[in-house]
Amino acid sequence: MQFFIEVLIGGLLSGVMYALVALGFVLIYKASGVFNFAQGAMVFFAALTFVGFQEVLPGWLGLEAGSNTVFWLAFLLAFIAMIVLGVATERIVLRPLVNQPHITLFMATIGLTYLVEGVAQMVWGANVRGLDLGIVDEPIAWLMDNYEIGVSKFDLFAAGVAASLVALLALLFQYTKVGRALRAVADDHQAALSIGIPLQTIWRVVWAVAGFVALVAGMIWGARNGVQFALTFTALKALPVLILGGFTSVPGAIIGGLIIGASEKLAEVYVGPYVGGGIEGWFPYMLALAFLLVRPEGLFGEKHIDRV
Amino acid sequence: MARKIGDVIVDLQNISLRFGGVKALTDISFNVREHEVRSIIGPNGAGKSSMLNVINGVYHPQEGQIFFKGALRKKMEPHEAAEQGIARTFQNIALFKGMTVLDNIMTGRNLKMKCNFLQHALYWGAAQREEIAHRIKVEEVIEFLEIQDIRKTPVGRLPYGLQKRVELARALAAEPHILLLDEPMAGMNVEEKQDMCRFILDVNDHYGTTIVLIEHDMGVVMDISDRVVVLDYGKKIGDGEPDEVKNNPEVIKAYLGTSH
Amino acid sequence: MFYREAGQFKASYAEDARIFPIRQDRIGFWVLMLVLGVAVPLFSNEYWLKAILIPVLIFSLAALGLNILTGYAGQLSLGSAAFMAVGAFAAYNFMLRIDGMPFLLALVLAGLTSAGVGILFGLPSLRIKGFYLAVATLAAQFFIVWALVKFPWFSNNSSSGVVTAQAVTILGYTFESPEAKYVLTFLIVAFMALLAKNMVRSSTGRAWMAVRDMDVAAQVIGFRLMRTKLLAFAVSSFYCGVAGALYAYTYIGTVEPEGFNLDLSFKILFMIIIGGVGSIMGSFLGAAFIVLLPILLDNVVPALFGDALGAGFVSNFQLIIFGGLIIFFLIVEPHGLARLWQIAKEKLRLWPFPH
Amino acid sequence: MADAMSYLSINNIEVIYDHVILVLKGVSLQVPQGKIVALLGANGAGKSTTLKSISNLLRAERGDVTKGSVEFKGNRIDQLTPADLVRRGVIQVMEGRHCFGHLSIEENLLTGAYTRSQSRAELKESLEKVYAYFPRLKTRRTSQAGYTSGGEQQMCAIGRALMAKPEMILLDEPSMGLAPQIVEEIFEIVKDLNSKENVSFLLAEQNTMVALRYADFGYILENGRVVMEGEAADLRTNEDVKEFYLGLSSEGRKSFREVKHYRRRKRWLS
Amino acid sequence: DEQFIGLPSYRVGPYASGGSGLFGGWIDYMQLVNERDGGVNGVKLTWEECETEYNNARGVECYERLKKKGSTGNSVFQPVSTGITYSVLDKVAQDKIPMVTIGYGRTDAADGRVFPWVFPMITTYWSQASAIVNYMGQKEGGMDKLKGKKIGLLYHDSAYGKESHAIMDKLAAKHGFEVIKIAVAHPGNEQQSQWLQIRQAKPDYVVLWGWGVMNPTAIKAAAKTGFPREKLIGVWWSGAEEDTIPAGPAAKGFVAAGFNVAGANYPVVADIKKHVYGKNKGNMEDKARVGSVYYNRGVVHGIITVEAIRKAQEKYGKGKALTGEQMRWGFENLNLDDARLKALGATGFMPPLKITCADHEGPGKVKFQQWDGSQWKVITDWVESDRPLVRGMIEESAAAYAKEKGIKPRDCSKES
Ligand SMILES: Nc1ncnc2c1ncn2[C@@H]1O[C@H](COP(=O)(O)OP(=O)(O)OP(=O)(O)O)[C@@H](O)[C@H]1O
Ligand SMILES: Nc1ncnc2c1ncn2[C@@H]1O[C@H](COP(=O)(O)OP(=O)(O)OP(=O)(O)O)[C@@H](O)[C@H]1O
Ligand SMILES: [Mg+2]
Ligand SMILES: [Mg+2]
Repeated sequence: MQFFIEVLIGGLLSGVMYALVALGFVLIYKASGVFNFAQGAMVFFAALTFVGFQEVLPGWLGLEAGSNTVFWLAFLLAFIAMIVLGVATERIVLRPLVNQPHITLFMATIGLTYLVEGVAQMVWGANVRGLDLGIVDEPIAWLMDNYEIGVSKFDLFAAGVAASLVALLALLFQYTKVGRALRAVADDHQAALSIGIPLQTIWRVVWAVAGFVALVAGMIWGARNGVQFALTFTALKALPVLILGGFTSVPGAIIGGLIIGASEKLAEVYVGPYVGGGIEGWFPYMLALAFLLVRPEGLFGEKHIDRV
Repeated sequence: MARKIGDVIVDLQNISLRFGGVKALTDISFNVREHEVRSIIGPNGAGKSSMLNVINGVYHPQEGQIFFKGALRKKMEPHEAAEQGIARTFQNIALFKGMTVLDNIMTGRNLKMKCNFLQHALYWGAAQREEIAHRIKVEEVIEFLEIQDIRKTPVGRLPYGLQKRVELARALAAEPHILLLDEPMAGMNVEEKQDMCRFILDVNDHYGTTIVLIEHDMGVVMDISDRVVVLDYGKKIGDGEPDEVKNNPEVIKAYLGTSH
Repeated sequence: MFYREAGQFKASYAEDARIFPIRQDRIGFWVLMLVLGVAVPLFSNEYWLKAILIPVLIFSLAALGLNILTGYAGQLSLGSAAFMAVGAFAAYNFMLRIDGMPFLLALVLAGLTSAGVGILFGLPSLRIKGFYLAVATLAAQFFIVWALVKFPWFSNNSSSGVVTAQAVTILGYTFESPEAKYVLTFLIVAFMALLAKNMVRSSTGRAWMAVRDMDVAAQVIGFRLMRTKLLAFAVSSFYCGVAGALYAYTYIGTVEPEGFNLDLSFKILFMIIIGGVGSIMGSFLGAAFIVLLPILLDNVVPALFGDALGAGFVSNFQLIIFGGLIIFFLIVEPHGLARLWQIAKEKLRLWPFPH
Repeated sequence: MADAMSYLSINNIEVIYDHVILVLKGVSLQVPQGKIVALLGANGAGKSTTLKSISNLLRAERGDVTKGSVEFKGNRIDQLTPADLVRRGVIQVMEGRHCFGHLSIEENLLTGAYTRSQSRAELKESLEKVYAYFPRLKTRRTSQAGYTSGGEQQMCAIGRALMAKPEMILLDEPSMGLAPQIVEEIFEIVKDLNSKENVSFLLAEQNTMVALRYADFGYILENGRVVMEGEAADLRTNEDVKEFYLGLSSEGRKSFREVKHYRRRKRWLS
Repeated sequence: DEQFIGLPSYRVGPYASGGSGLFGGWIDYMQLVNERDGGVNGVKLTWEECETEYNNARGVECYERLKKKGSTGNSVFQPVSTGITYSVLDKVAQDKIPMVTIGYGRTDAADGRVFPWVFPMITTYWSQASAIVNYMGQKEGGMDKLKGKKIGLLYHDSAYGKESHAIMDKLAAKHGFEVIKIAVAHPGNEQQSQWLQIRQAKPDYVVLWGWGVMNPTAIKAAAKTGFPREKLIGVWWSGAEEDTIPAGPAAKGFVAAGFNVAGANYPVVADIKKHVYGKNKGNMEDKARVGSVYYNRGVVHGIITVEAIRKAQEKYGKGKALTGEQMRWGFENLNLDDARLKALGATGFMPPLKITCADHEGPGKVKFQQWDGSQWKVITDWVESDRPLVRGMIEESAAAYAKEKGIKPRDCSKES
């Protein structure tokens, strides 16, 4: 039982990590109807830029490596880089593709993926780097001692960050004028244009926010597994979360994450051994698929409107 | 030109249809006789389109019964309705945007085509003969509706009015028994409406096709319908011959405004 | 000036329904076929045959398969590589386990196996739409590759999971030289492309497109959603399966499940997008583009920069250009190269008048 | 007309879709301040295209204005974004409704006010005003627009544009799919806005009868060219217009049942 | 004359970091030979890179493209990817180009009688597994002490990872320990459940048979579940700086096998710094990585390539460019004994190596290194593998292949 609980908690916490990445997808999808495949690459780009600045700043400015100043300055610069990326994406990719079918935009973001990956590695090199956020990834001693349940401090921290981001973004979408405009844009680009919603500004803002989310996700995942190309794969973990929760729902991302995380771990531990293990690659997708059969728009997604 | 109006072919009894809290149709009874032109009018949101959707199985009403050719019809799917000879056009044009006019109209004949995909793949013998036989039928429809010159145009590029006409062509290509038309003349000018009326009446005359028509142009409705039913907020407030309806005070109040 | 259809009258609907209604196109097409089928194997060198032409043909076939599903039937799929894997491994096992199995029959059986699996994974499409379906097809991608790795039976217990394709023998002739393999691939691909073209220009194709463009209306007209969608999945997977088998037998020679990864699925998707969604010719143009572009960049970029910049820089620069060009093409013509070709022809027809 | 103070003027524009399809072949027209101008013409004449080239929504459909210019209050506006135009007071109500399906009716209306920075109270007031024009919308305010009837969507689209408090509205087929009563109401609203708030209108309309009744001035477009223009009153009495656009022949209105099997209409041009 | 060497490389994609180190070291060594010695007996080395992105199809294209380059064609093909190895396995024999796969590739190709053109040199995966078990035996104070022990095998769930199964099962049977196989799905950036399973099973050692991001993730997760890093033994694709640095402090104590060691203070590396980087001709963008595990592995690739050229020139004429066929002879008669290694400045850097007609593998030895928090420290001498057992498996597998393909194995007593 205690082992079961441990697996469950571990799963829920990894689910939150997935949600963090899924959030970036949701943001952009909700605001423009674009399924942004480049989100994974953006996570990589953001994290790499952050550690890259962390490395070079001390040399440039004569600051002490690893100091708080360097940390925050690097964070700020990485955020600015993400804003630049967002603005450039809007200008170069999205603006000329207004009102195109969703699949075209989707493909464009795959092109963007290559571009971003290339730029990131061209600027910062292909080296694998560590990233230390100063929070140790080890079990909380008290829980371990008394109940023999390992819950990592780091995971709790990540969960806290994800939860606050989700809360913030959910509020933004539901209750502000900009949030409403974003949803309008997702429904119909041309109509949104016609009533004067400045698509371009909106997209820039959204991509910048998604860039910020990517930065946070990148730092947390990077602190966990190192900052390296494989960060782009986090996207693959986020996709089932996304469809299970619903493409358009911010809370859906986190709930989907929890469900996927927990069931994936339970399945790997309790079912995996019977089929030779390694089922985490496809299990979340199958689970999400089974789920969709019951609710084709995901848990909280918007229903597809089909009227004649 | 003696059209013989026949027996009741579609009979809706006490139909109610709800969407969540919205009552689209409340306890409506209504019938259509063979070979007649039956119109449905009413203010926006009255439930006219919903009514058509009930007839051809897109919506399934919560209450009430539907008799088709005298037999009680259980829950029927749209494609089954099509197999029974019900064709329709849509209020918000539902053409297949990626296809040419010709292909769109050809889809109307799909139920009459018998070859399977393997024969199609080889496109030899039967498949080719079938394709050409149906093409001839489709060309008749094209000629009838006078859209020869846009045959090969992708429908997405056509102006609204022509799209409506192509949609009618697609429905006609199925050689339907009953034709449901949802605002076929919206967005047309008088001359085009006249053309459209001519097509509808011709179909009705020559092929005896039963027509159920939703239209907001009272001139058209009153001129070409045999019987008119009036809906308001999902309820039936009038039913009868055009003149009768036109002078029904409740109808005037709810819909017509002034008597025309 | 010479590209005019003036003076060509179509006397029957059969003529009008031809694949190339304009005579110049027809002539051009047959010339192209002759060049590709005869001149190329005669005059091309080994590198071109083995490293470029054969893969272009095979990927064209896979792209064709995906195009049927996505371009014509409107069901976005990210799992085409997995269906190629099914085809490759099915062909291998049919050849291995049934004595005297003729190659062409194995190819068909491989396609059918793949079609069966395709139908299975196509079932959810009856309820799930758009990107939801796209992501769900990833389940097929990951599951199939996992299963092929996990159960050693598929790879005949090879410790490395890699299987080596058996020799290709048809009627006693063994296809060994690159020229022979190329011709075989070419004939199969050309034949299947013809079949595909026939399907999409007849009622089957119209059913797919109708479902793609507006499924409610398609139903109202009398199409059965389930049958139409599943047929699209089956035919599409059949094509991908055959492409996978050819990949193993006439191209790489040895295959492992992991070779059919998500990247490959994306690559195939690229091909149809760049080439033209819903276009048979687009599948070919797209495949050629995607196969040739990196090779071209490989040759051009270092030549531009020499050794001045690090090798890592060059590789990354190629990646950037690749991504950039994809975006560029989408912007210039969202309907792909096939459309660009069409516009060029339309202009040519009007030339020298602008409109 | 040409010498009237040009408020909105379109000078000899040519529009090409998809690089090859030439649709407008040199269209010029003027809308004087505070007037209602009707743009009439058969299907495919290019009315919608004209409106879209003013509001710059054309580019989103891969169309391009290749010649000519569009001026508003003396400034060229062909290079502005649609959002800029809305801020300057020019808004288009697109043909075919285009409501935001997943937003509720009320949210749809609120997005219309995006370009205006208004206080909550002002916003509420504008909203109420729209509801006053279209009571039907009020009863459906919480439904998702995608699930409302065609007419309701049309009202929603017009109401949404009103929320932007424009000074010039490009209305594309406002009457399409509306019940006759509502059509009259909408034109009354147009008249109202025009006279009370001095909003100018350029409206593309098929319902010639009503349009000419309310408009000050009219243009008739055919095959991408203006073939006739004049005071609305004059057009109403023009014999050709009467016959082809109003369905009135010398003997008065003909029943739709009777007009059959004869007569192809003569074209002014082409 | 010039000797052409085609280099299929990967500098983009998920494995780019390892790739840039490996190809950097390799190219630097060849540059060293050109700069310091003026080539091999006056024959300058030339090379061309071809980006494979670690993708089979692109690898095949590279193979075909490089094959005819240079005056004598490509003289050796080293794909640095097992997938590409398999894809060109048949082609190299037809084209008469030797294929060298150092520490990857097709294991049973070590039987040179069946695979004359393929050289899986220094050590194969099977030798490595056996050496790792021997290392554990050493640690425990004798192989007999392994009896009743539990060894976890955390493997990348792919053909590569599963290559460990057969040999581990055999060794387990032989020494009486239990193997607990735990799969990690690609890419392996999440291992919560695996490590919970490990914690529950409480193995004495865990072998990390990983690749890419799976490695740091495993090390981190080990720390998180409190598994001692000293008992976590990585294979040589899990034991580079790229695997430990991202794991941060958690990696301290982690042990990994390697057929080459890390470190910049070997004469050969010092020479590179002097002659290549001194003249600003180095390939590495980040010079700090000179001497890292992957870099040094590249140097080993370079040494083996160059020494084979040297050997072949002895037979076919000094100062002449060699064909692939001649190179094959060079590889097959390669003998890097202690003296030669010393002359090369690579004593202890790689194991002494002798290739024969029948044995295309060579020593099958590895050293173990431990991460001290900032760098790798060698903690053992060359650890032997269980040669008879491994060789037996190789011959069995190769024979089966020969039978399937109808190959008649060479008779090595007749080769010279
Ligand atoms: N996106 C497009 N691509 C290509 N051609 C187009 C496009 N949009 C419109 N057209 C063409 O431009 C011409 C004019 O169309 P437009 O929509 O402006 O006509 P309209 O006068 O508004 O007609 P309606 O009364 O039917 O709305 C038509 O012939 C149409 O085929
Ligand atoms: N699928 C649906 N889901 C929710 N509500 C619906 C649905 N279909 C119709 N309604 C509602 O039912 C009512 C009737 O709609 P319907 O489309 O039948 O009206 P209509 O009479 O055709 O109006 P119009 O003339 O404006 O087209 C409307 O209020 C509409 O919002
Ligand atoms: Mg309706
Ligand atoms: Mg229009």
